Amino acid sequence: MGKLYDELLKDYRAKEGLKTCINCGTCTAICPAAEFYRYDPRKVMDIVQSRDEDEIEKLLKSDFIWYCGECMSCVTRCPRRNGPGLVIMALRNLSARLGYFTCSEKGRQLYPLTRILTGNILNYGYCVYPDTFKWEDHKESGPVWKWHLEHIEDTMARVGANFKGEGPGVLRKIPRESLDELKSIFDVTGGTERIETVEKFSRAKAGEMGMDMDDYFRETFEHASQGHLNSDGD
Amino acid sequence: MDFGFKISPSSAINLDNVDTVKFEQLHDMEPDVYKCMACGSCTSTCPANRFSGMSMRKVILALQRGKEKDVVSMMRNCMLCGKCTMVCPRGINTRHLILSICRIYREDGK
Amino acid sequence: MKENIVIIGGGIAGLEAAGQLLGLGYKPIIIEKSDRLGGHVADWNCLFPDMTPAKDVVGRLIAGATEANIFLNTEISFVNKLKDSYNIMLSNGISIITKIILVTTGFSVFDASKKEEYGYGVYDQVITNRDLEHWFNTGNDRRIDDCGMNAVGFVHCVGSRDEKAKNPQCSKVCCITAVKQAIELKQKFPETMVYCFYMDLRMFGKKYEDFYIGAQRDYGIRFIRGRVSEVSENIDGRVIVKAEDTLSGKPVKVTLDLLVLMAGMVCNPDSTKVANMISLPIDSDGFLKSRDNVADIIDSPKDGIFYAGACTGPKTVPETLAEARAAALKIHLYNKTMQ
Amino acid sequence: MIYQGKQKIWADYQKEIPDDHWFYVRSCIRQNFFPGAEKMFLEICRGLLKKDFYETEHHTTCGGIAYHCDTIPQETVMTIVARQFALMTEAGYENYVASCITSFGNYIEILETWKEFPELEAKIRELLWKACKREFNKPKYVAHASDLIYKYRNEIAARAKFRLVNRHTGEPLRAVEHIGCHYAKMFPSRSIGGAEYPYVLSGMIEAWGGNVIDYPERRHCCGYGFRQYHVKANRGYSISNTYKKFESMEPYHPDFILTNCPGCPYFMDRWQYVIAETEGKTYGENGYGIPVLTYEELASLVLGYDPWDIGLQLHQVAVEPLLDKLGIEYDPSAKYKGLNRKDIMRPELPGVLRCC
Repeated sequence: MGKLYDELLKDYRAKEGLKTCINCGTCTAICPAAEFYRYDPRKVMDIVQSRDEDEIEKLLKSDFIWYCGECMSCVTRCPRRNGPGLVIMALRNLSARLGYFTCSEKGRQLYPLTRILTGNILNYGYCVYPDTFKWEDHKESGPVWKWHLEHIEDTMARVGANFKGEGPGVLRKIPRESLDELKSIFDVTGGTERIETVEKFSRAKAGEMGMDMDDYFRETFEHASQGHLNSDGD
Repeated sequence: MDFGFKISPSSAINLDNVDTVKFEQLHDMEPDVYKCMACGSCTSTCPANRFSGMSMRKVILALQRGKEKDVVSMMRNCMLCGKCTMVCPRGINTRHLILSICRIYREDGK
Repeated sequence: MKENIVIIGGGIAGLEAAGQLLGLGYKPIIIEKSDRLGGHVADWNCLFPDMTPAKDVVGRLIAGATEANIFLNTEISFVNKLKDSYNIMLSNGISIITKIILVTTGFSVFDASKKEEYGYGVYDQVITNRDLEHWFNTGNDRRIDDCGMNAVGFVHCVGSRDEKAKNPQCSKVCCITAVKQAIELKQKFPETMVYCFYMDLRMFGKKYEDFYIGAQRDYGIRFIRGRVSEVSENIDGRVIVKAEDTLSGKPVKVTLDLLVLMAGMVCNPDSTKVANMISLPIDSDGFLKSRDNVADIIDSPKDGIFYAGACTGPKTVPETLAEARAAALKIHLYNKTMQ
Repeated sequence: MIYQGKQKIWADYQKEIPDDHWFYVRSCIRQNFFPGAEKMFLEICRGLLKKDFYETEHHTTCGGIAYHCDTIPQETVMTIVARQFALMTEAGYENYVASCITSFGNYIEILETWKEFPELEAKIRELLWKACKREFNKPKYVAHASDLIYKYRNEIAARAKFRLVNRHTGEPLRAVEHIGCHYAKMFPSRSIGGAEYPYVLSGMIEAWGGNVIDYPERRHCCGYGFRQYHVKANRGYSISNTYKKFESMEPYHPDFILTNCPGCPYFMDRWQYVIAETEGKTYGENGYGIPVLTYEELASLVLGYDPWDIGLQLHQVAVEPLLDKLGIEYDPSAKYKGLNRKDIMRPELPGVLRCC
């Protein structure tokens, strides 16, 4: 592997997103993550454009790059046509590839995310799916969602959905052959490899932390330490 | 009901709510405090900066933003060596300024 | 009978050059599109760094140029290139044959409404540097409360240093203009809190840094290093400004009674029009291209055609006047070599 | 506020939207949380306006959420999207309409990236062939479904049974519009109205008789943040951002919120519930919340469809106060019934947020 900076610049999102930064702060000013986390996208851009390998490595191993919500509000405003949000995506991609993501608490969340989302895509053809969107994990979805899930055949039928049905329509069953196509897309485009990489490094990290994978899943999915939010420790 | 997370206060500095009474008091004693242009000469020469994060530039900024707690904790590390005064391009007597800051912001006995 | 010399544009560059040429014994012709002389400077109130009234400067320049042939309300309809001269057809039907043209078409103020996120033309309490000068001149602007205001902000680099606004250039004079206007506002409303949002403060000119120090020390104007990202309006019609306080690395917001946008200089479309008529090149910054940007800024690449002032890029008043004088001399020497 | 100033900006961002013949792709989130909205989109476009909208059961997620949660590489999401384009090509369509804003942003971003880096497009074509033996043409036109309801807004107004007017006071209803971030923030020129003052939803509200509120945090993200919601440990980010918006709009007393993104209505609806239960604070009148609607739901109400046929019972915030203002009659006892009034119980009532 070449230098981290060069690796990063192979990513099209870094090519698009990183021109020259003048540290003006328009990105941070309206960043929803900077509003609550100890986070400053301007600094991310500045570190990357410094080409300081040590600093970039630190960044890739830190919580810092995982605070962004990818709303891309920064892209609208940058006077130099940068996309800090795109650079973040490239950094995360590299951190995932190299296994650096397990070095930080927010980075380790890549494990539950990968399991939930790629699982939904490959099993159902949807990113979000009622069978895996449990009320217990999502109490904020409210009593109405609890009720909806408990009576989903009826509630879906009531509004004219085609829940798990053949043919087109709302929440239809995606045909087997289409799911197979998704799987082969994952296989040839590096999607499957990415899942395996995340799994491998997460397994190693779980071992290091003395957890089995279920505990590791719960821990990374639910636990938030002090110090991420700006208000922590004040 | 506990959902496992809660609303967090914004980290944005809201200038509408900054209490500048003490800063104005300081300004009366040290008119030059307004002259800082945040060049960082003081910080780069500060022997305490290396190990404690003391930064005169940041102190003056924090005063203007009403972040007194940050100021007090940074000031604890100052050794009053006066190097910052020697390098300030705007001729601010930072050593004198530091003593005045201590007087105003530490009156409550901290 | 001396050569015709055509000066395109009756702003301060055109007036000063005309005055000098008159002194050298020529009878220059000034073609001015609008109904008055003095250009943008005539709209201004006071000039940095000594707060000289703009009308005094413009008045002197006009007085010095009265002997010139001046066509107001006149545009150039078209230009024909003859063998070694130009035939200029004016909108008033007059045609002039000349071997010497001085382009002093100046600049345009960036249309601040193009920076949509700043809300000029959408939010009532957002004005421009030009609007504020107008108020200094006339005292007439319903957006400015004469009884005083709590807080006022200035935004530097509006439409300058901005690739999205298609103007990556620094407009040079806005930093000092913002400081000047902030001080003037503070003189009128000492109780008002005044903020300047800047990326860099480019205090390059004579006594500019003194101005900046004065603004800080004597007027307590607060300088916040961060480009304004977004402006919105709250329920009582005041504006909320968001930036990053980059020196502390945190988002910052403030509610203001008035926000002044420092709209920068962009190439005057009339310059481009003239350039097209006489096949003059445009430089990569969008302004007219000089023969050489170091040694021959007032020479166009074409013989007999000269520039002075902001048609080749943002300039201060003294720089413009110096170029106008240099152009007059250059024209004089050029005319001698022709004979 | 100078309305003409906004009109001037809107004039700069008008896109020519084809009138008919669309290849329709659905949204993962919306099918779960607002299943009635997508049904009503096709009902209005096909049934009422007699337009041609084609849907195939073979289309899948675009992968956008997984992509923005950083769980799949860029090549993967691009190839999934290329497959969707192949389905469109095979069905003989050129106009592509997405129900989801994340998808819409994803499609536009991918097409723009391919334009900039043609070698990447070539690579994706190869990968798609390798994986699925499919080929594709790029769509001639990509729209978001809200663009179409915007386009048809006057036709809908002409058939409307209700106007967005408070029947008790005769005043226009006050509406907050919330645009999904990926609709215009990345590529303002591909939107209606631009990134700063998007007109796509405002145009509907105006055409149907309501007043649009512009409040300070209007442009702020709803707080979804992808991984910031899907991981439980991060949800403080999500609710804090939504809370900020509600605090900002509160003084304007909006009658309802209109959204065009899949996530936003879910978050703005559900976080009101959580804010009520944890902070004791509600934003509507008399302990209710502010109803949050999708553009299809609002169009359906205006057109006179039954609120329970279009799925408004699946919102946590009660919509009844809005229905009352609009003068829409509804059967409270039918709200939580299944087909043919089958009894399927009803959701529990929250402790603080008033619901029906």
